[in-house]
Amino acid sequence: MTLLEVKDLSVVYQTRKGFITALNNISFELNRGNTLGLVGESGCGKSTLGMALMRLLPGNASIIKGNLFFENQDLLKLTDDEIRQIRWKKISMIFQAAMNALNPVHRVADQIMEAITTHNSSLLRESAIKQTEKLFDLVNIPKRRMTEYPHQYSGGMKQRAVIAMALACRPSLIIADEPTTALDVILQSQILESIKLFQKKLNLAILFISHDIAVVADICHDICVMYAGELIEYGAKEKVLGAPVHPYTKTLISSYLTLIRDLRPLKPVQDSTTSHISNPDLCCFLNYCPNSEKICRNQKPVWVELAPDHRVFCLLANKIYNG
Amino acid sequence: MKTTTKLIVELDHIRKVYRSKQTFFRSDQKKIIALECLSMKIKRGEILGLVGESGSGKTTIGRLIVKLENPDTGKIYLDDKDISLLKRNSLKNFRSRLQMIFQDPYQSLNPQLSVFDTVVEPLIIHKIGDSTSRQKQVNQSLELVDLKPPADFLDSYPHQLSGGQRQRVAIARAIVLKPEFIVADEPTSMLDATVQLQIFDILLELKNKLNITILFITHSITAARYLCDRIAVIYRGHLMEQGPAQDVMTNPKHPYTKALIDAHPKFGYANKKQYKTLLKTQREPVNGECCPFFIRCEIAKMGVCDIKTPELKKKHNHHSVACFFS
Amino acid sequence: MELRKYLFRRLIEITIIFFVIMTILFLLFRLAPGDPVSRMVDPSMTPEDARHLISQLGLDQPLYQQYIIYLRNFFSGDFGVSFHYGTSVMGIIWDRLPNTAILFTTSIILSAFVGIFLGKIASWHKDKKIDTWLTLGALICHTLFLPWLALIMIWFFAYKIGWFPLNGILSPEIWIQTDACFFSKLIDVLHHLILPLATLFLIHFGSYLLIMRSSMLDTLKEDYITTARAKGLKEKIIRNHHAAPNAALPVVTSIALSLAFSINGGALTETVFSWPGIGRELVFAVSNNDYPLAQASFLLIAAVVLLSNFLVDILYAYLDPRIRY
Amino acid sequence: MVTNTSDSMAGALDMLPKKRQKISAFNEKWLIFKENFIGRAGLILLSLFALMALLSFIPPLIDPMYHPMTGVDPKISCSVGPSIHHWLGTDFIGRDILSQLLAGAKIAFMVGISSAFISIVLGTSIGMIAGYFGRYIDAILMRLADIIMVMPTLLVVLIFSSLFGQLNIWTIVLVIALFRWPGVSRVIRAQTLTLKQRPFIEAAKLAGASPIRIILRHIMPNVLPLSLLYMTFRVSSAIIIEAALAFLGFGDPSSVSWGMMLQWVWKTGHMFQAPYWLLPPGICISLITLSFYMVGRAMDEVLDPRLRKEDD
Repeated sequence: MTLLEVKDLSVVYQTRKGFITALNNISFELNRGNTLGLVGESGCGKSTLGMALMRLLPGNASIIKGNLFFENQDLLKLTDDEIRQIRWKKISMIFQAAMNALNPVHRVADQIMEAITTHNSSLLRESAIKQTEKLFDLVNIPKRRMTEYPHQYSGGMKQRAVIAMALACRPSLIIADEPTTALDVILQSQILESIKLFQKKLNLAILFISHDIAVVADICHDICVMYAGELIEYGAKEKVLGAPVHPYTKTLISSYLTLIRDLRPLKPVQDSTTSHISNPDLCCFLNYCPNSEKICRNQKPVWVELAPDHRVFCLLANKIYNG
Repeated sequence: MKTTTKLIVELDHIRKVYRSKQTFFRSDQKKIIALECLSMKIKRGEILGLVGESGSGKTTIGRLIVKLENPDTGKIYLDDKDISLLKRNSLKNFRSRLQMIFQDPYQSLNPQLSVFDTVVEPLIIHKIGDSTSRQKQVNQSLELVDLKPPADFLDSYPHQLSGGQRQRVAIARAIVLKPEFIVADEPTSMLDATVQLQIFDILLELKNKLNITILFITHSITAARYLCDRIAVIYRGHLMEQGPAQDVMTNPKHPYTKALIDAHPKFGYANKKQYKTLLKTQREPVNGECCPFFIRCEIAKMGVCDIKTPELKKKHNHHSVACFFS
Repeated sequence: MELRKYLFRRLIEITIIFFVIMTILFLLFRLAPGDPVSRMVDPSMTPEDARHLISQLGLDQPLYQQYIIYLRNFFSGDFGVSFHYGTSVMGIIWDRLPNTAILFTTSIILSAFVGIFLGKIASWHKDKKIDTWLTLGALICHTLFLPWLALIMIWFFAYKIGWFPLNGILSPEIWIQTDACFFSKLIDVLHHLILPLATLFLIHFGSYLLIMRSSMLDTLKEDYITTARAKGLKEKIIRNHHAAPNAALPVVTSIALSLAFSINGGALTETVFSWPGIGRELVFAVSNNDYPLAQASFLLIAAVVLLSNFLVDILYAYLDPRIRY
Repeated sequence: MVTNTSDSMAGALDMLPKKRQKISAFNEKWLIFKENFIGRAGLILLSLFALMALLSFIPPLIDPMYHPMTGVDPKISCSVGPSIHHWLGTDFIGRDILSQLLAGAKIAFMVGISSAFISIVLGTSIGMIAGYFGRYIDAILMRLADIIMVMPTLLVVLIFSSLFGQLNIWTIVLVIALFRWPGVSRVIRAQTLTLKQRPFIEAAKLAGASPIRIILRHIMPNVLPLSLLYMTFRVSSAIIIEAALAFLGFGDPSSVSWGMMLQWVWKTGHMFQAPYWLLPPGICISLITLSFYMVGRAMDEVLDPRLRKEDD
């Protein structure tokens, strides 16, 4: 059952130097209880997408096109009051920098309770406290630390508190924006384990945003690969990671170092952050693509469906797929 | 490249304690032990990977070696010479032999200086060559780090460059004096995965072409595996395991190393936990001497691990471990 | 416990600073060119009295002994006798202190509250009309030349419209009446208070507004504000409950740091409005070469600044849990 | 030390061909500044005041009776309102108010800029030294700053003038400067401390650079914009303090300043009768502080993203 459907979403930022396209025609779906991984390098627009879903884009960004269907209503058509009802109650977020996501002058438990009481104003204070206690139990933080302030928590504990807060209203969708990036490997694997656990227990849908393809591979069912504001490959994890087609996806996977595979991976392509956009109509990866052919320079790329659960945004997709 | 066995740097029972700064608001001092009686040897011409979590003291080792900080006790030798005795001229000479590459390329370049000014500065300070030969040396080092053609980059300012390019400029600055030893402190942790490999390749090239010894500090065990000849695993200021890279990766002895390897996401290979280490979190901390990993270790035994700190013992083939049960 | 330790340390620091200032002042008065005796001894005294005072202050003895006498006098609350009034300096100061305290503290507290409140509003409506007007108004108020503003206030509200008395702290005709009740006296003082208070208020609130506005704008960029938004909180709660408490912290600090500068304004206001406070007394003493009075008022003002800094430290600790725990 | 400075000179020479890029970076900043309404208004006001200061040399040339200090209109010996001969009227002994006003602009600029400059140079270097060297040097310098900071500058100058007699204008400038640096040095010190932790300073250290070189070549260029910003605020406060001092009757009697004009209005009891005399000096003082302040605020907005978030 489709919980979230993003259709042709485009977002631009207005800057001093003119308009910058942050997201270009993004479309994907997310089913209830599923995890969708959104992977891409820094600056590819993946965080913008997360904020756009919450309608929390900064003032200089605007959604110029597209629809966001959540539980069959278009989020973009809701009034500010209506979207406020949906935030956190239906869609909540785990932020990248947990240390900054908590307000330093309020107690941690109060901040979690605030989320509960805001969306359930009839709730008594005692039962809100009870619920908060349960959340602390769930994420394994001792109850005696409920009255403490964020600065008294360690990094991993803050991250767990943020997760507890995200679960506070039993949302159906959680957007996790690089939730483990700042953490050490061992801590990261613990947090990922617990996210997986909650997801099964609560039947959550998660949109997992990360730059680390291995983390995404670990936790997600489906994967979106983004590059320079565009979606370039989308499909089930086994397909996208097992048989990547888009040259960029291939590069991304090959540049990932594993513990088991050969020591020498493919020679990676050029430094990609210099300038992406030569011609907005052409393929965004054109300048760095090792496979590019003449057709790529003359024609817009198209979506090629290789399988029901595997789509690639590349003119040469079939050719590459068939060897 | 394990042809020479000559040592270049040796750390001898280094201890370093940080005192929390007496900030404006807090008067009590907290002691944070960064390194505890740590000894280590680095051989000429190798890349030694120092793997550890944040706060393990791995960066401190790098900073001590290049003399950005001084140890509380213990000695550091460069070619058998105690570096704590260096003063003025000999210190300046020392500076030209050891260099460092920092973690964050967005912070390690002066935003007010162009690429040329950044890279040429060490030459000016050490009064090497005249302006034409300096120009040439700068070009050479830029080419070495794959910023080609150098002329395109000389006049740029850091904010005009991408993260990967900045890190290359930082490497160019480090090698312009032709040092023998470079400390690379997590040089790629702020960079994208695709760029990361290019930086690694440059480091490998430095080792192979210029015969530079590199201490590669990282939190990523896979990066260490990719790049290093030897790996040393550090935990809370103690060396836990040390040995040839291949050995340590395929046949880890210490439970902590096993945990690190297990925690690493197994890309596309299901969720196999090779060593099935379940870290304990609820063990009571012990006052006084004990194994530093005692609180989190699954296989620790009361009466052994909580009364003594294990020594780093050689097992076989240059592979040594600090654990009673390995 | 942390907090108590910290405040104790601050107290010690403040005491040391005060001693240094005392010493500097002592040296200035004894070592400045000219005869130190003439600065300490009232020229209108009889020679015997003068000789007595000289030996009492130790002016005929070496410097360090003078310093010891100076310190001893200070701790016994003896600042000598004012040349102009001919009475004990201590008495004069005790008499003036409440007046200054009323004027200065009310103006600072009032302008801090209004400034912080309006700064919050302005930042919330950034780049809208209300923000532009508030910012512009604050800028102008902040840069108005205080004595001039005071003169204009007197000229307009006291002279042209006649709503308020020209200057002073009380109207003699009320105080002469023996049967005047306390309430009417109070009203009279308040009536006199309004103009100087308004002057100081206008000058201070502008700067507090500007600081609060920019601090608030910084705070609104923080991640926890985004979290609050994502939590679906009402905008008003985000502003008042999440942003403002954090944004007010730097404002508190900067109020403390600018306190000494604010004292300048206080002295000017007192002088123009003939408000019998310490600041006016200091200006008056300096014009009349009344050295004992000048010295004592300056010391007192320094002490007041230091003490209020200490109070602000306590307030800050109360507002910021990162210091409390 | 000497060799080091000559080295940085050589560095500066090496830099010459690249000047253009720096200038274009400056141009960019200038464009942002120009877009800022407050900054533009401030600059326009400032140039008007500068024009006033320049024009102040003219009135005495026309007729000695227009000399701001000594000139007295022989036909008038009391304060009268604006007329053809005296566009803004005269003061209580028949001196021309307009020429006094023009002369006041000159004094305001002189006092403001020179005292702000001295206190900025002091504050920046003390801040950098305290921040870079830390330890006891830092402790001593910052305690010194604390002590100076709790002394109200105006009252300090008052005490000085009571002890040393009438102060001349340059002494006033100097005393104001000496008592207004701690605020600057606190800011610069904080900035230096954050810079010091940045790896590019450590990289320079590893390259063998001496502390002097690090301060001059790596720290100073990065804190200079901030000092410049604080200079505009210090100009404002110096002008205000000098005016207040003159208003209380402790100004330099050999020159006319706006504060002194206000004092004359006030002390001679003309404030209720002669608004033409009361208004202009007050407006001028307020406006000139306002315009410096506006320029400062606009600069703040231009510089801020760089100072806080670095380059991007």
